[in-house]
Amino acid sequence: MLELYDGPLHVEEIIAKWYQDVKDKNFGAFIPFIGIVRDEKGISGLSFDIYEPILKNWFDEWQERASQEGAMLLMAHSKGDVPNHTSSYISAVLSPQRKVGLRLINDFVEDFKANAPIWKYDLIDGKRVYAKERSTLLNGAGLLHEI
Amino acid sequence: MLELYDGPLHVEEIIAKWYQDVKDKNFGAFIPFIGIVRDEKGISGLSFDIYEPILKNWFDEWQERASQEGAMLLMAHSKGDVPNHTSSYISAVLSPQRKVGLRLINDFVEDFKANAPIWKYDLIDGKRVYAKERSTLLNGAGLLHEI
Amino acid sequence: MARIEFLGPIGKEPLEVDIKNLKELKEIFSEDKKLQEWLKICAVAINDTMVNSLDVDIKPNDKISLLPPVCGG
Amino acid sequence: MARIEFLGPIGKEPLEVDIKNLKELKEIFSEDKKLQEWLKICAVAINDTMVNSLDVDIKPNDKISLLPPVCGG
Repeated sequence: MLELYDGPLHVEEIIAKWYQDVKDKNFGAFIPFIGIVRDEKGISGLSFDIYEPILKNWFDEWQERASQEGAMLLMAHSKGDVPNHTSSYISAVLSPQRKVGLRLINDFVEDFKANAPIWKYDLIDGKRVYAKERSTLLNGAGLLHEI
Repeated sequence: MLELYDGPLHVEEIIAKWYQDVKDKNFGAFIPFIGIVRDEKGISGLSFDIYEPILKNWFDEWQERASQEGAMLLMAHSKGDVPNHTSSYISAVLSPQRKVGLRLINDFVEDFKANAPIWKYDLIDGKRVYAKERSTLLNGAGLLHEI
Repeated sequence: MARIEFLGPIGKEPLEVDIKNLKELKEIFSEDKKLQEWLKICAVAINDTMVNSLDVDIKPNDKISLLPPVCGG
Repeated sequence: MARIEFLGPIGKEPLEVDIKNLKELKEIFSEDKKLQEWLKICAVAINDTMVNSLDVDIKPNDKISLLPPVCGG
């Protein structure tokens, strides 16, 4: 399940809802990764753009991959502005056994960072500044650039 | 912080409390591992004995290790009976960056499984049956056994 | 006409172009010096599927998306 | 007198024994055939610190704990 919200995530509510939804499904491990915006480099927060169609395709492929190991994925992400010390991102794995779950949460979060079509901006003096240096080129980048 | 509870863990409350306690401390990643009792092999639940002095020492050593990487650990565990589809165990890592956090939650949970002085029993027909086959020998096991 | 969308921070309005393949799009773009900085780092999707080659036919009504470097979470 | 605690599933009451080291404890235990099955798989802690050697002096009031295989979580 992929959930997108405007602004910061209500972490306690989302985790409580997910836990209630899944606790009777006989998974042994529930591992959420919760990203919290750090107060650093003078920013007041972060802001996000998301291209939803490709994000959904990316997520569905991961869900299929997880289901082949009997596991399930959940994800929530913010759109727009997210102040410091609030959450913009939660990914969670449910798995029968811990080892699959611990491996999947690592691989899922790392691949999210490398491939999810989301653009991050620092909020500085009320302005959005694209976080270009912290961003990752997608596969095939430069295809339309003249040599 | 190490918390022990009689019976199942109130997952939503514990996670909400931990999140409120830490969200302003400028950690970027909060990764809880939540263990849920699976309905399998005809059990109605699990039951646990804990030897608290050594568990506390073990946890304090891990906390020290985590703090050297700027991270922090939280753990909650049940004593006594825990029914199927409720939680007996939560470990969580807080870290500035995701990579340290993802590594620590894996290593912390695996070492917990190998070394935390906790004994697990299946609850079968209202009786506690020591889960010997699923248990792990501690370092130095057999020291007092006659050769 | 295919529709070109410039995603995220590029901040450019969508374009409608009459092209038969991506090579033609590259030629059209070559005249836009300002866009070259973005093209250097952008990946390309056609109808929401990422592509790695210029040898792709473009049909009328195709959607072509330009995706700059990403950083979710 | 040192105090011996049998943890978790062993289900045996604590003992008080007058010993100077772990070797003497091993000798005392060797007469308890029923306990041998547990000793085969038990680790040992003295005053809540795990030990790996029998060459350990035991002082009066020391606490010796026997720890069977564990399985938390």
